[in-house]
Amino acid sequence: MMELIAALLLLLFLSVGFAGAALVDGMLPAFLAGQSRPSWRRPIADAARLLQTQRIRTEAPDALLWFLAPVLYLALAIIGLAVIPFGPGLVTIPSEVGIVVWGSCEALTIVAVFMFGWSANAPLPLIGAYRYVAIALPAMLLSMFVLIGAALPAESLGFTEIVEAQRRVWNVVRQPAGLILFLMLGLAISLRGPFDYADPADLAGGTTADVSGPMVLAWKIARLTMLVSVSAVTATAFLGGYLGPLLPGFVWLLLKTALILVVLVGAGNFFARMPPARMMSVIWTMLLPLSFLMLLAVGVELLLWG
Amino acid sequence: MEIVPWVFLIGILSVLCIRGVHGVRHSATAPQQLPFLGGGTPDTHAWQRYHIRYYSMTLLFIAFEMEMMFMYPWAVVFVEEGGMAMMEMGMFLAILSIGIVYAWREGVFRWQ
Amino acid sequence: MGLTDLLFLALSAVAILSGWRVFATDSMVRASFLLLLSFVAVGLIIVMLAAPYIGVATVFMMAVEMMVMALFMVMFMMNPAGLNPMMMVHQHRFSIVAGVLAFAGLTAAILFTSFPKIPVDPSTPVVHDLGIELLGPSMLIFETAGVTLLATMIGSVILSSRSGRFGMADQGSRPPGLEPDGEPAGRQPEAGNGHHHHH
Amino acid sequence: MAVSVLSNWAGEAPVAVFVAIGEGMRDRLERLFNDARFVRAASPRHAAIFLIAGRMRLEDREDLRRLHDQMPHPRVTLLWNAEVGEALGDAEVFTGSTLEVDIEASEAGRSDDAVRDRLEKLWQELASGERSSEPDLLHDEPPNSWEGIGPHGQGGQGMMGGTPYGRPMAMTSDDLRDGLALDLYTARFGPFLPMFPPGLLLEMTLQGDVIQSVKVVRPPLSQAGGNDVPAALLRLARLLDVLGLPVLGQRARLAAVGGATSVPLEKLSRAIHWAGATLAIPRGLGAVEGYGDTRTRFANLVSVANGFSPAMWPGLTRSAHLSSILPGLEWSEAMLVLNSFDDETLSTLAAIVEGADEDRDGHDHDSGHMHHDHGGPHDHDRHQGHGGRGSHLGNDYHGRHGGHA
Repeated sequence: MMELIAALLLLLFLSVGFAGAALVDGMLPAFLAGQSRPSWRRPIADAARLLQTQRIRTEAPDALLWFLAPVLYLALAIIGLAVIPFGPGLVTIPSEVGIVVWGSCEALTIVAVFMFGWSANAPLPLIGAYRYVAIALPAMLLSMFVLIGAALPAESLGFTEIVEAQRRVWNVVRQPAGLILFLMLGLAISLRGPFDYADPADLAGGTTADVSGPMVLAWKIARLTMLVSVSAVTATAFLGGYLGPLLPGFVWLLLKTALILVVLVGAGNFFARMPPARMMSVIWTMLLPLSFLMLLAVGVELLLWG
Repeated sequence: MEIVPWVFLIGILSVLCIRGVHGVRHSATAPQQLPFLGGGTPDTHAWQRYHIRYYSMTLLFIAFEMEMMFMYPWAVVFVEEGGMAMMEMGMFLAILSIGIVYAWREGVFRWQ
Repeated sequence: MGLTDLLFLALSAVAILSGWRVFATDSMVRASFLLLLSFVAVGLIIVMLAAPYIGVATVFMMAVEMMVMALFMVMFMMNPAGLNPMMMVHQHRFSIVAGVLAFAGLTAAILFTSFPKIPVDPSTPVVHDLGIELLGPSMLIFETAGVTLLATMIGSVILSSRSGRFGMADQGSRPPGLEPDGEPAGRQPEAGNGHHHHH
Repeated sequence: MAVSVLSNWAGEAPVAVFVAIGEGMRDRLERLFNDARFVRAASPRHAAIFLIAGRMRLEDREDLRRLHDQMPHPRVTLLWNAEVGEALGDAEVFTGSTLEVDIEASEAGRSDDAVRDRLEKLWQELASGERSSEPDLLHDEPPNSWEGIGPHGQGGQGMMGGTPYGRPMAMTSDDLRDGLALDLYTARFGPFLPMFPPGLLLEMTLQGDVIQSVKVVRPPLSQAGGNDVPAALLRLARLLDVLGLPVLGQRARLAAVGGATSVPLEKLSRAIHWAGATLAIPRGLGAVEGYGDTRTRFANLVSVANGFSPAMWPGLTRSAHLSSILPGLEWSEAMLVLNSFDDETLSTLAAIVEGADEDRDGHDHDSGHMHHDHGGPHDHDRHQGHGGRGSHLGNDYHGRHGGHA
């Protein structure tokens, strides 16, 4: 019964979150750029335009994988969200290994993005796909360390226990740098800003350069849904998830997710993208050791005062 | 479980709707299928023995990842085991750090 | 037949069918991802066997490993996308014999192993027990695995990267011939590497 | 019913325009897109309107036709002061003032507004179905016929031979950096790639994303951009776009116009500093003697945008050329380098080199491409690689060679 309620809440969370993400993504960058304020109808109108546009194929593409890539991406975003609790015991897929499930979603996201770029049989998407893998693989290691750091005080890999362990103090206090590292991962798997190595401007849209119409729309929807998912996971692992006074847990989670989402969309616009080789080197030699230190710090803190 | 046929029905209907909207569209012609190069043309198919410049990084990554899989169960019993687990973690992170330092010295994190 | 049985059968079918398609497709990328699909199905079966950590970890590991495998397959195989159809299977007679033997061996292993008859209590803290095991009785194995993986890292770096601290790995080397003491085959590393780009 | 509701909504969508920029029109076009009603599409696949602005060379016409056909339906073309003859069929034409310098600024503004109105009207008509989508300009034929050819009917032979699905497969050569013998990808990039200077057509050979060789086929079209603050801001904006900072790029564009909404320049350069833009440009990248590297050129651009007088560069050395600067760079680095030069310098760097054109005669781009002699410094390497190969790879290679002769 609880699972059924949770499934309904998941649908609600997805629709509210997605609508919010579409609005924020459509309006915040334009606002930051100082353009005249666009209307809220724009994303819908754009979707209607894309739906009515012809779907183009390239010479000898891998049509099956091309079609499956956005579907897989979207499915992973939803599965990732389904292991998040909306309240005590309110979780669609109760899993005692929630952070490992989320980790698999991250790993399969890399596969989905690669599939999307590969299938076009065109140079710009291909380059985008390959360089994305180079960055997303080590970025995923960061998130594994950070989430393990969040699992230490909870003595469990499940998200519900991780939230409950934050009743005394939120994980963002325990590992502030961990939150920043996880936000970087969030940018990487929702293909944004400084970590958008798949669809960047220097490749004329990268993996999307040779897709049109409904395929572009599907890819945008999947990206935005993943943005919602990764924001919700961040809010759960670092900001105490559904915990909060007065309001119901679901609303608290939604509010915290919205906060993270705005931070992610904003941050995606204010940091320059390094060449992939340099970014790969930075992740391995600077950010990964930082995540080691973070984990050690959490461990020491738990041993001394835990 | 009666939900399943309904889900199928809705799925088929929505697919038909989308197809209906696109019924008027023609499939891509040969000039439409040319990959986008800004107007230019390619000599060959883009699918090729693609030179990934980070291939040695991926090998390091696989070993790294396997090592990390031990850390999940370890995280669960960390508080319970205390100092013992701490030493364990120290050894683990030391091994991983040696791996990173070595690979960095050998230039694995550059584009080959 | 309950839902669990149906799910098990469906997942097994996916695992076997996609495993077979790996050898019947022309594209290296498709082959890798079909193998991934097969592993995902196996991982989910393991989850159904009340080993959630091992099952999900299988999916996790295989996702990145098959991704890397796809990269290498495309990098080193001729005709990686299968634009021209090809036979993915070689040495037919040998493979058939090997396949039959492996099947017989594994079937025998299944039939002659005594599996536990009591179903695992769903509330057993399996991940916790696994952690205790790793820090207790299996400590030595665990530590050895750690060092072995370090050796793997170093070995893979040595074998794969050409440029290192001490210059080119193949500097002054001579490729082997096709027959003993024959002419060197393949690419000749030229002396000096005139215009190598350092980056 | 559902379709008409969709059409109504689609009419409200921002107008997605793919532009081909001709002579002297670049800065003006970039200003056109300051308006939020328009989106400059990165690829024709995302656009509904093809805007061809300014004079084009005779040779560019074929590329324009190809770009036109790459757009999905529904699509429409607008020629703005473009002279392309009958190349684009009976496309819509808009004639306004040709060069901004000729006329008063206010008049240019009015003309821009007229273009915007025209674009919007075209999109309304297209979305509502009043205007029918333009048909293809090129023949519906694959580059090589393939259907029913070969043992599998896909046009290919053996492992690598033939033209499967109309195009040959890439062939092997040694890599510039680590010498691995993997496949080469040769294509003509440009002349209207959004991150390239307009008109620049490069024949590049890639291995992975590293450029192996570059030949300038057509130089960039000359632009009116001077060395004043607005021009520097627009150049800065293009570089910021490539760096993944479109928001800051947009701010720079607004500042170039100097409207009421533009931010103070100090604020902009502070944002650029905090974005780590300098860190994202590797030191020594694209260094040209006397012109510094990309990072110093970027820093100089930021200071010019702030009102400092531009640094005086000494004349270019004769040897400096894109065909020697770009090889060995990764794609993203090469894009930074290309966008870091001012128009005058770039056209010198991208001059057509005499004598490099020999091999173009009799070279059929649509059939097999194998030994493409680029006259670059790396040919020696490559041929040695071929000569030494005696394995099955080599056999296959020759087999395919034969199939084409």
